[in-house]
Amino acid sequence: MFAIIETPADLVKLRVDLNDRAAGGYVTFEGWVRDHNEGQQVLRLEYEAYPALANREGSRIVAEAMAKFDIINAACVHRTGLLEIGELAVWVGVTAVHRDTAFAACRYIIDEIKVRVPIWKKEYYVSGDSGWVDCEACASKK
Amino acid sequence: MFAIIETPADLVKLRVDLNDRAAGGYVTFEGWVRDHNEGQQVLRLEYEAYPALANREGSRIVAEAMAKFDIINAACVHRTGLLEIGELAVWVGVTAVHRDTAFAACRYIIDEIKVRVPIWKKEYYVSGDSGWVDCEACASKK
Amino acid sequence: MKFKIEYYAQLRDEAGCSAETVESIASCPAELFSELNATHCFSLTQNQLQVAINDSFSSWTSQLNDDDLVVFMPPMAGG
Amino acid sequence: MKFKIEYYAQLRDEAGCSAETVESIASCPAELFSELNATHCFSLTQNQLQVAINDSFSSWTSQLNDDDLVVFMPPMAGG
Repeated sequence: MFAIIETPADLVKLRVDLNDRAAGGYVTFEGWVRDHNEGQQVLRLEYEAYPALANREGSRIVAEAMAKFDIINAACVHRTGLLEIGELAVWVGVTAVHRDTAFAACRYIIDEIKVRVPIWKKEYYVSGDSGWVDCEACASKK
Repeated sequence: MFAIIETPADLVKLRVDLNDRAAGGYVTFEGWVRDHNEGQQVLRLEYEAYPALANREGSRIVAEAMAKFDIINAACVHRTGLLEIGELAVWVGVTAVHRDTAFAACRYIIDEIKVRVPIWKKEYYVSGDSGWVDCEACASKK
Repeated sequence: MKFKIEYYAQLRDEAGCSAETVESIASCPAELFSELNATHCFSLTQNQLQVAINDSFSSWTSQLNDDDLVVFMPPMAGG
Repeated sequence: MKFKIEYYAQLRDEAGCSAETVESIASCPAELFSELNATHCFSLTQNQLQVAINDSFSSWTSQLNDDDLVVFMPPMAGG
């Protein structure tokens, strides 16, 4: 399951939906809006998605993880809109019989989501400036 | 923070306690009671701890993770007593500026907890039998 | 041919609109982008962008058809 | 000397109690375990166990002192 969501994620429901009698390990990753980026103090973020393709590519990534790793289930949601410091931007959850594959699949999903899903973020800085953020892969090449 | 707990973990509180304005990544691991182990159908589990040493060693492991990895905070709780299928036995949560170290530290903590903290589990099987489970490290040597 | 274009993120800011319909003789996304760039003066160049046709990732040299939805995408920055 | 012993998991089941106080001339945990094993016939051998003295992991040859709390631990199986 992958979804672009416009309101806060229901973490209790996301977790219950993944609960499975056969699962021994459950790994989650949450991306939170942090108060700084590349030396600038951040006030809030705005996420924007190209919804049709974002949902399609996000679903493809979750399906790839299910095929690649010996896991039971996986899910991912990504927020759009204005987010304050500390708010959840992205959530990934994976269940498996053993923890090894749950960790690996969770990591795979968040890594792929960040570089392949058409979502962009604009940072609003304490200085009053704002700007669209370069992609993670581009930033690491600098 | 490490704690042996005798009642269900308060996941909302555990998460809020780790929330930090500087954190961009939050990784959790949960160990759930699963309905099978080594070919046997499991009805429920009973966890028993040597509390004084378990709390001391668990706290040491969390402190090691804080020292070894560039993370913001880490916490772990482990249940004792009778647990039904699907219930949470162990929880680890780690916050960091970036996700790399959050994943690595979360993995480190659960790996160490399983082999170093004096906690034991008894499995009650559908067959009517029950038995104390060999340690994970011992089982993998078989 | 007629194409529907959607803009996101900095491209939307620079185009001044989130969508437009254009008449063009462009046969592929590369030609179409070049035309639109002449109008909007985007700060990103073609090699920094990806393109989708009808909600699927496409190559810059794919054949365009009448009524296609074409989206030029800045580097992804989710998460 | 007098030692307090605590038992957990299968050792508790086999000892039939979770704690006992014993008088012993054992000078180290290895000697003490050997004595207790003669009484309780544990199914685990010393090399399968770890030992703690006064809530700290210890070696089998550590010096025991009067009133020490000694705990023999089966292989850990948390998580």
